[in-house]
Amino acid sequence: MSFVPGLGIVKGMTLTLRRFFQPKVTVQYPEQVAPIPPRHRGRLQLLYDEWGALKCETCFQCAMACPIECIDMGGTDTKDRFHVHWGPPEQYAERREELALRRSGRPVPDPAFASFSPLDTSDLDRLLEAEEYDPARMLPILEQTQALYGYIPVAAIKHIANATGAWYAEVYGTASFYGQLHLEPPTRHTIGICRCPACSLFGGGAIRTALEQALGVPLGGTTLDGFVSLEPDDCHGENGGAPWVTLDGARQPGITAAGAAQLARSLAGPAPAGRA
Amino acid sequence: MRQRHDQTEIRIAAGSTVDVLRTLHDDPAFRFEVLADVAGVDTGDSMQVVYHLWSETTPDWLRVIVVDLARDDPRVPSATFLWKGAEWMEREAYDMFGIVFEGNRDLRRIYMPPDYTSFPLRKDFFIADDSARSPGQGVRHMEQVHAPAESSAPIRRSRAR
Amino acid sequence: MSVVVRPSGRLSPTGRVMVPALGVLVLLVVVLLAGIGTGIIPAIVIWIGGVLLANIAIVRFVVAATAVLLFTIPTAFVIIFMELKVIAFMNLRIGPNRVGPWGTLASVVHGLKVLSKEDFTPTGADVSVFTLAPVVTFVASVMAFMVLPFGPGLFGADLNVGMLYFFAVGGLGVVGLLMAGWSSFNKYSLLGGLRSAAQMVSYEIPLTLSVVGVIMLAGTMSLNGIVQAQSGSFLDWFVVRQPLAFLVFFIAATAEANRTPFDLTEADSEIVAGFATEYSGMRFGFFFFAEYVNVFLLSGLAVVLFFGGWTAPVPWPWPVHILVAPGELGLGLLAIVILAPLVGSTLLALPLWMLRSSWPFWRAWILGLVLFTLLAIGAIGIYLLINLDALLGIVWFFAKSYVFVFTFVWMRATLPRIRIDQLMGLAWKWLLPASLVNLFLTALAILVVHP
Amino acid sequence: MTTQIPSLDDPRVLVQTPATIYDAIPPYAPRTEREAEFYTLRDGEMLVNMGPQHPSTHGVLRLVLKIEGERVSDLDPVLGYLHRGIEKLGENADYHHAICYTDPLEYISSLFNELAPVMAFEQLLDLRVPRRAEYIRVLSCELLRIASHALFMGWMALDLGGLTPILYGFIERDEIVEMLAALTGQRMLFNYMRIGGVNGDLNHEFLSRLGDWMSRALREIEANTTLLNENEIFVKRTRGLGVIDRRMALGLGLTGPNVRASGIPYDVRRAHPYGVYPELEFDIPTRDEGDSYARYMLRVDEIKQSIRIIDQVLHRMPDGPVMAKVPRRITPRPGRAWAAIESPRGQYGCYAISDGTDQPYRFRIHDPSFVNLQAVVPLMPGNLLADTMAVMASLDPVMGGIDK
Repeated sequence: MSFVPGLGIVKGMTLTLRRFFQPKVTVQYPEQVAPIPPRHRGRLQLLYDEWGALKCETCFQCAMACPIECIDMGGTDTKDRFHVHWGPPEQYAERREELALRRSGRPVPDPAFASFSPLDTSDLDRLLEAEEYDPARMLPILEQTQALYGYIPVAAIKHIANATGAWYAEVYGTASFYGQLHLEPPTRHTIGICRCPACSLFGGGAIRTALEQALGVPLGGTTLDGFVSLEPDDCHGENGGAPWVTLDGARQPGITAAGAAQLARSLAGPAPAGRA
Repeated sequence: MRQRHDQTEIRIAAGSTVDVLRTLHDDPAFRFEVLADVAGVDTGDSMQVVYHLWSETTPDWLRVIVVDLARDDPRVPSATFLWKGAEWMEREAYDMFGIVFEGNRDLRRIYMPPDYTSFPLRKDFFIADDSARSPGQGVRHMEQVHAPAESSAPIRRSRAR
Repeated sequence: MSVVVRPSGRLSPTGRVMVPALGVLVLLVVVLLAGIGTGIIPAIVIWIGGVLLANIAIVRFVVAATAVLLFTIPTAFVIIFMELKVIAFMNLRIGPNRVGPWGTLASVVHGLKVLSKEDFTPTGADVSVFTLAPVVTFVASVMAFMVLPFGPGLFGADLNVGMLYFFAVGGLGVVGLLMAGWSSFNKYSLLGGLRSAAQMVSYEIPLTLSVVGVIMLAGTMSLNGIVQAQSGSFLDWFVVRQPLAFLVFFIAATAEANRTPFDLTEADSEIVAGFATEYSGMRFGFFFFAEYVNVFLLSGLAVVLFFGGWTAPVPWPWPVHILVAPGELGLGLLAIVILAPLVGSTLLALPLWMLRSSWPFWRAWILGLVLFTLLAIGAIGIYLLINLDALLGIVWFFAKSYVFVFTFVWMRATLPRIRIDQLMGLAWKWLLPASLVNLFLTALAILVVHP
Repeated sequence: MTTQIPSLDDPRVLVQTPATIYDAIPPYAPRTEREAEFYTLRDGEMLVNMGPQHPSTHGVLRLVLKIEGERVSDLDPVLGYLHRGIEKLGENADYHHAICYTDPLEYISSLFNELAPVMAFEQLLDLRVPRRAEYIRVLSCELLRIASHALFMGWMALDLGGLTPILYGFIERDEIVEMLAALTGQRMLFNYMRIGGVNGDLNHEFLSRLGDWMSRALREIEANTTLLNENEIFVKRTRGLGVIDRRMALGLGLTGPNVRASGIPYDVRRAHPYGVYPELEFDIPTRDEGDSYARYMLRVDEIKQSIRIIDQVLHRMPDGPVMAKVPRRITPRPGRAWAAIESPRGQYGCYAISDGTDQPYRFRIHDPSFVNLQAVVPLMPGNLLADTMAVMASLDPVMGGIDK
């Protein structure tokens, strides 16, 4: 407080009077839109391509990256078979319930497992240990899991996710990306064919056409009776100068287009009426 | 007493709390005059009360843990005789864990409404959400399409819908 | 297929209004002509005129009261707008700028909003008192307006106890606030009402005492008389002779008008809105009208008492009087009115037409007419200002008053609020002694100078 | 706890017992000694509910004031209107996610809310943070401290009835917030601190805005303070009001500017240095009066010190990465960690216990406002109703932090 009474008030009044004539700082919102900083993490929105189709492929990458897990998404997988879902209730609420129960010393019910027949995971554990629980080796793990059970059960995916620390959706994404991995019990016979350029060069294309004609289904499909499915396979670059064709996982070396068609017809069940 | 990181930790029983805190506060060798925090902890089978203290004599934090309080009836002497400011923190611990601080004049709920009956930060208190209320149903997984569950509980839809 | 013809259906929307209106007009003209022809209407007019002339004092009072009552509304709107805009500018904001040019209609829209709101009475309130309170407050401030001289000869009533009347009626406002505080059934309202009672009753005393010096100097209590006593240059204003009284008066007036830093009765950060907490709709509007009218009232009073009212600060240094009296010209005036625009416009248009050869003459002439009109309005305005003292007086009075209103708003933008005990301490420990000292000094000076 | 007592929020209670309308006395038996004492009214006393909806309670604080005319004879703060259970949420989220929840705690200075848990988790992980990240943390936090104090000065004036300083405070805050938005992407809930560093490196826009602002910051803020610092009304209203002496400050556990205004130089940046504060030169301003005016002026002094720190940080900013290598899923070894920082309101602490899983076992937030607000209870009795606001404002509580 100054010695002159009232001087402080006068100083303040002078300041406000000076401000009265200064330029104003208000941003007139609807006319003047404040710039959005480039690092802004704002509203989420789905993108559409130029034909109006949704560009989202339900890859869950965004949901996995979201730190507060506010992204909740669902959809069908790429083969239009499974309803998949990712969001707080699935990957996070169930885990926190589990942990809370474990801490309070109660048995842990897992509602997600309840609708499944229990899976004997001892072999799977051994397998995972051999792979050192390394999420980077997900593909070998999954291929071996499929070899173990014939397909990749959901319970196994969950188990792998828990053991390796990978997100459930990551494991699921890997499993659903590769054509040779199955999420449902296998059909009776599977003919696999590799589509890589090397195999195609060695005559894979002709074999594929012959197989498709013989079975009447495109690649990736199953015949109507469900006996044979034609699946893409992966030769891992080991085709050794010949097209890579497998029957139920066993390689068929030296097969030709005609031989493949013959094989397919022999595997197929009795032909329905009206189909040659 | 054991050292981890840069914090010294003392574990004491509830009975010796008053003596220990008074010595730490008054003894000229210690002079822990700043009470940084009072926290309750539920370890699952017992309760703990954790004090963090600071003194001019040492740059370290001192952590005093009152251990092994019965989960059914946790009781600790209040620290308000030394630090009046501990009152609300103790009220908070009482509100959240049900730890009774004997000697606190005003030990009532601080955050929750007066008619609230449980203690939210205990480990047997679950956050109510979809999957907790209807096991197997709130979780809309791929397996539901694949193998529908038998339970007849009504499906609670996720809050996001 | 038969078509139903509806005559009005073929008319344009304007036509639908105009056709009946024309009918009514024709009827009116017929009635008027008949009335004038038979001598009935002139008789009525003469009779009414006679009655009015016979009671000229009453007529003058009614007209003045109506004018004052109507005058409060735009005053309040202007001050509300000033408050919004000035405080915004001092806060480095823009303030209202959406309704009307530069947001000038914002306060009007505020008024409409207040009108359209629900009129709410809380449960447990004393309904009759609750309803009357805003009316009492409003009426008190409007009544005080009656004695305020706006210009030479322009006032509601020139009471010889004008000053006493002003303070007596102005003090009634506190009754309304107290009523509001008591009847609202709300603790904040009660606190606000009690604060306002304490504050206003305390500040009435220094306010009145500070003015006594002025009354002694002027020798009259009539506000008109006080203004006339100050005529001359600004050196004759009482603020020069009574600076201490002015300071006391200004502080007390701020408190009396419930303005920051003395707005304890509606201190929003302490007691929500004080006496007005439970009020909504037009009742709230009345309170706020009253507040802003009070602001103008006290500014006007300050101007009247200390700043020479409607007198100019510097007298016109040389006596310019336009000696042309329009009334003496007779028919010549008519000729001038008809011919001047034609001649003037043409004269103004000629240089334009010459400069802009591409223009047709009529365009230049229309521009000339516009210019002439502007010039004529300016000339008539200057003529009126010089010849009619009342107009000049009004301009000066409002200019000075609004400087004070601005100061009130400026203080509101700057100062924090004072506390209730400091408020009372200021009134009783400082302002009251100061006004007494001023009174003593004035009396002494008068004794010494004019024994 | 077994008997059901009617809730205060139950509308039936309010309708059925008019006594609650008149007296604001709770409809249940007093639970503690203190409550019984508080709700026993002597002659001439009445209870006034100030809040939770009141123009100047800094959020949704409810103060039950026992007044005798204008004089406050006792008061009882009622909290919990903004309680969100952040601690419980944090205990059910993994380490990265728990940090996000702390952001809206004390929404005026969000970066500090993030920093304390991040530091506690880093202790649990024994993680080393790159030096550049440490410097950026100090830089952004000190900026936000200035913003918070600038806003405090406005709030203090607003609670005392001054309209303008709050807007000047907001202008300064807006400059800083825009700057931080350029740095972090958001204006209010920055979510910038990460376990092992910060979310992004300094960018050009931030630095140019910062330089622009630094060149006139001190001048602007000092100009704005002339509005209040010497204002007779302001000084009269705050000087000698709510005096906290040394002993009382320590007993109440006050921290931050409130304790420093009582003459105790307790500042976590010096008392238990964290980050790169040991390398920086700055003073801990203290005042001896301990009244509201001292608390106000102390914050003005702190702004100057913060500007000094920012200046040094900008000159010493090292090169290097801004994030340590941290796995996406963190599972620290079981252990306990306590980290405290100096937030604008005092010592902001986080106590985290890990049980080896990817979620903190205990996630305790110690908020300075929570402790500081307690001081109103002993300070207020005997003062006037209007002083409640002055004292409250000078303690600078933020309800978001108090109610967690």
